[in-house]
Amino acid sequence: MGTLNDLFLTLASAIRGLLALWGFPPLLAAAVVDIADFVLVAALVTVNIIVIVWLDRRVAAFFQERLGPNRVGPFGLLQSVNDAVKLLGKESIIPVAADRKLYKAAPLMIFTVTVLLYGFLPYGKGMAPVDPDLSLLFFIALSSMTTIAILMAGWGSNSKYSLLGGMRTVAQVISYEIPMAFSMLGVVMLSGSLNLGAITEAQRGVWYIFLQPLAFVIFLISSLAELARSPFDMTEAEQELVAGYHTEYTGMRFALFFMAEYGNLFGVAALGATLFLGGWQGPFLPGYVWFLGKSWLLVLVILWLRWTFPRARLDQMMKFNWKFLIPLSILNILLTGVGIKLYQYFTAVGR
Amino acid sequence: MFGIGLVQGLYTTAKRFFMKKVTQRYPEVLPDLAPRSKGSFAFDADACISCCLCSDACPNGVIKVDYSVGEDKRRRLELYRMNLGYCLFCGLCVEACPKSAIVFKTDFDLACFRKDDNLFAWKGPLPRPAAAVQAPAAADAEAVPVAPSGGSPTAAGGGS
Amino acid sequence: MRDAALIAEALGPELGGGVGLEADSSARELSVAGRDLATVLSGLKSLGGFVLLDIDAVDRPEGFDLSYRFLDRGGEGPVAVLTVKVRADRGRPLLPSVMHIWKSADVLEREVWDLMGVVFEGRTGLTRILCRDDFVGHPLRKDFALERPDRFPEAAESEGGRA
Amino acid sequence: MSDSTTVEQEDALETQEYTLNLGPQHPSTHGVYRARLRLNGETIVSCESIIGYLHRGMEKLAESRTYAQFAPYTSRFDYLAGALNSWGYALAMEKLGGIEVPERAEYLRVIVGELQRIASHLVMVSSMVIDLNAVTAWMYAFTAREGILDLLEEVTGSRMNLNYIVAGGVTEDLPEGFTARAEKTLDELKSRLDDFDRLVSGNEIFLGRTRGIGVIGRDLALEYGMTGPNIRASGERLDLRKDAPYSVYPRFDFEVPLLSGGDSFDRYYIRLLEIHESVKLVRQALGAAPAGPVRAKVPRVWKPAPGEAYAQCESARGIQGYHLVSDGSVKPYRMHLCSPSFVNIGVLPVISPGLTIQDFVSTLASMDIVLGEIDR
Repeated sequence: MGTLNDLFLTLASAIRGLLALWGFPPLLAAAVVDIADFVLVAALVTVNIIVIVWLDRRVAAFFQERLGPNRVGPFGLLQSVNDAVKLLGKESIIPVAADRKLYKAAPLMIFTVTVLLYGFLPYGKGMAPVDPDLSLLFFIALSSMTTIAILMAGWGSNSKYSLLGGMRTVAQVISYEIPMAFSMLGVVMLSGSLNLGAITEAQRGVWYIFLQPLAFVIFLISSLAELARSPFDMTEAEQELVAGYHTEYTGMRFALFFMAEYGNLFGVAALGATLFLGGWQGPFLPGYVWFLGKSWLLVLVILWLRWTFPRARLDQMMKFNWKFLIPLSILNILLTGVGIKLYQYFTAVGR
Repeated sequence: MFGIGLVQGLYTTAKRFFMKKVTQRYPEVLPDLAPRSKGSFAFDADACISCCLCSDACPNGVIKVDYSVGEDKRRRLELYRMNLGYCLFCGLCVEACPKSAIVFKTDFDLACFRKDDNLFAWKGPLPRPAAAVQAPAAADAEAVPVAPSGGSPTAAGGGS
Repeated sequence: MRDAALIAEALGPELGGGVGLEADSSARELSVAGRDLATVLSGLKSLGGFVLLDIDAVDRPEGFDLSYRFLDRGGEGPVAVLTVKVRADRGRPLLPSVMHIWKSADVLEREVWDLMGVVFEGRTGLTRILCRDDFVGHPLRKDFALERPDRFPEAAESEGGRA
Repeated sequence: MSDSTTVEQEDALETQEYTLNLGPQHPSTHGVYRARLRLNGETIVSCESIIGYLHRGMEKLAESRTYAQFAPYTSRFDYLAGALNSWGYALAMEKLGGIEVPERAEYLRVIVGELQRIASHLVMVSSMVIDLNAVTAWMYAFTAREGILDLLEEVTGSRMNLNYIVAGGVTEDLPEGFTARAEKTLDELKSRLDDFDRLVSGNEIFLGRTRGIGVIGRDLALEYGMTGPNIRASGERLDLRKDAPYSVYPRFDFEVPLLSGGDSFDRYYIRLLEIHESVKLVRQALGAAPAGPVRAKVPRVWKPAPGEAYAQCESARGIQGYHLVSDGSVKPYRMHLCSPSFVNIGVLPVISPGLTIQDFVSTLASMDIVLGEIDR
């Protein structure tokens, strides 16, 4: 098990050793390993999106007493590949009145952000491709970049529906970032670190979902809003805004938005698994398997919520955020602080 | 209130998740249609007396009946054509037919690639042989889809 | 359901003299002259218990027969329709609008104007409602030419494919 | 900073109204309805409803068809409740020609008509929830409707445009063993509807989207001539099946549900209640239908005496009236349909100012319009 667990780390060090043997300078060797990391991450992103899109459709179908895609490939697994190829072949239309630069840049930007997010995740012990001390902060900062991309798309399309979708996104995502960050603060206070790997390490004994159930619920709700997933998918609200910010997009540009949406879904689920479900910690199986499994479990929960609830109303959702969720998340921080102090006091007394 | 409805909803969807699915795997499993289903038409050329009641009854002018009158003053069917693209499947022609020469059948796969393929036609023996010689085609009671010039052989008339 | 004759009687004093109002109890119809239409309909409104459901027009050689269909919910017994009939002149079909009395008359009058060409006076927004804005003519009139090649040139072309 | 300055600043915030064309191609306008909205942000300032995109000239078409030939077209008016439309037309024809309908046919009409009403209401509730993006609930209702359509197909051969109820009765008798299958389907319908109800009706998000939204008061509804479930949700008990009984409805024991909120939720919920009443009606009619012929003899070339007839019936969307004018020939001189959706939609521009786009969508969905019937 040990070898399997450290498979990727062993590989990386093997590459480094091999390059050193061939006389590469260490900096260059590190660059080669980084590139290999990037390729792996990009592959993971793509595969993941394909799997999650399939999972979404399949799970949705099962909730709705249907079978879902089951024709292309085993269990319909290749359906998403099929769709991606189809979208590649579609005509790419740019509206005449669109702001061409913004219009073209937006899908690239949103997808880049998604790929970057994956770079900070700790897939196993010491397996975060990019591992700054403040990786959690980086993650949050990056994920809010999607707002800008969506606003770019909404504005650049020069369509009223797109613009409304973009504006809704800004209002929604910026508001919900606050409870999301606050809910993470509880975890950070417990673990004493902003590094995702260290936070996972700190959950060796007990997962934070048991210490921070309130924070987990807040995190789940606000991450739905952050991802613009139902019941908070006002940004693309098909029944109101046709397709929201990507109304005017076709072909591969649309596919990039679509893939970014599902990529972010996994990204946030993986963050949740890291923060609350102990990340790669788990017996018997290699760490990355645990990590992926827990993330997909959270993805499933998000899908379950999505396929059960209707869409909320924008103002009610804002009200819910500002008047309920944010106070609750602050309360959670307070409780966590008090809890930590009490714990410290009692352990001190016990000693 | 207070999220009870939300939890109930989650319970409901979770319950249905594990229940039997209603999807029919169509091409492998054909639907079990009621015998009365108005899928398409079956035409019995032998029974047809070319009375044109069906084409008169049709609200949309779908049916075209061509006949010739023989020496014995009897009508002989030459061509029976339905343009199913305009058909309402209302059943007025079936109702009007005194000989039950045109009836519904449950074959429903009428989809076709070209508008012209939407014809359902029976053509009499052409060119007309001598009265003594009965052309074998006339014995073919089941209406065969006759593709117009260059039409695909899988035209939509029957369940071919 | 109230008797049509009784309704006409009840309307009488409110309307004052000079109103041409005939009642047919068996058909539950009131016939009025065009100039008195608004008076009668506002009388019905003040009687209460009526709902204006429909206005339909029939193009007859002697003029356009308009029927205002009211649901009569007053009185004893089942709900029934009360029809107020009025005739508009064939050459110059002009009737007073009742939109200010019965709100539902808005769309109904527009429909009658659009399809039958009866003009309702004293209201705004009498525009086409079912036909497109640049449509010429009033299709439900009997003299409306169905076969006009210039109306749907594209349809005439594809006619060849039709059986 | 005092309060007054804040207010002044808000006033100074310059916003620009803009026009948004919601439709005719839009996911939630239920066909080709178009609303031209003047918006301030997401709030509607004024609304103009534009219809006619599905105008097929049916009333003109009727003048070039015989009476019987036009019957199949009637189910294309309100294509979700085709049988009920044909029923109204058949009533008008029977009134015009004085045709007696056999008793069994009346029962069969009630069975098929109420099944059709169930199917139509199921479409309404499901399209309402899918406009609010509750996709799974939509599927449950549509799956339930599938069973009803199968029953209809078994009786009539068609699923939507039935042409079953014709002047003088119905086209065919019930098939063998229909009662048992219908009971089974109705049981399944109940289990699905219960799940649907549990999934949607108590959902806080759904309630937030529909409660108190698009309120149509009783007086407003009457003034605009609204009928059907829409007005019954506004607190006015108006149902021709009770108030002006036709066919054999007086013989059955059923309620007319009544809600008084007049908001989107009540307009949605009353349909669910009515489905249960219709199920009761179908069960009773199945049990009580006497034996006998199902169709009176109507001559093939039917020439009614000159005159006119106006017949009304309670469709799934309200009171619909057919006006038939005969000049003694085989073709109607004039055919007019008073369609409930056409009248109901008239109130929408009045209630929409002040709603947001999201509210507008849920309100429009709760009005349950069918464009085939509005545009004719």
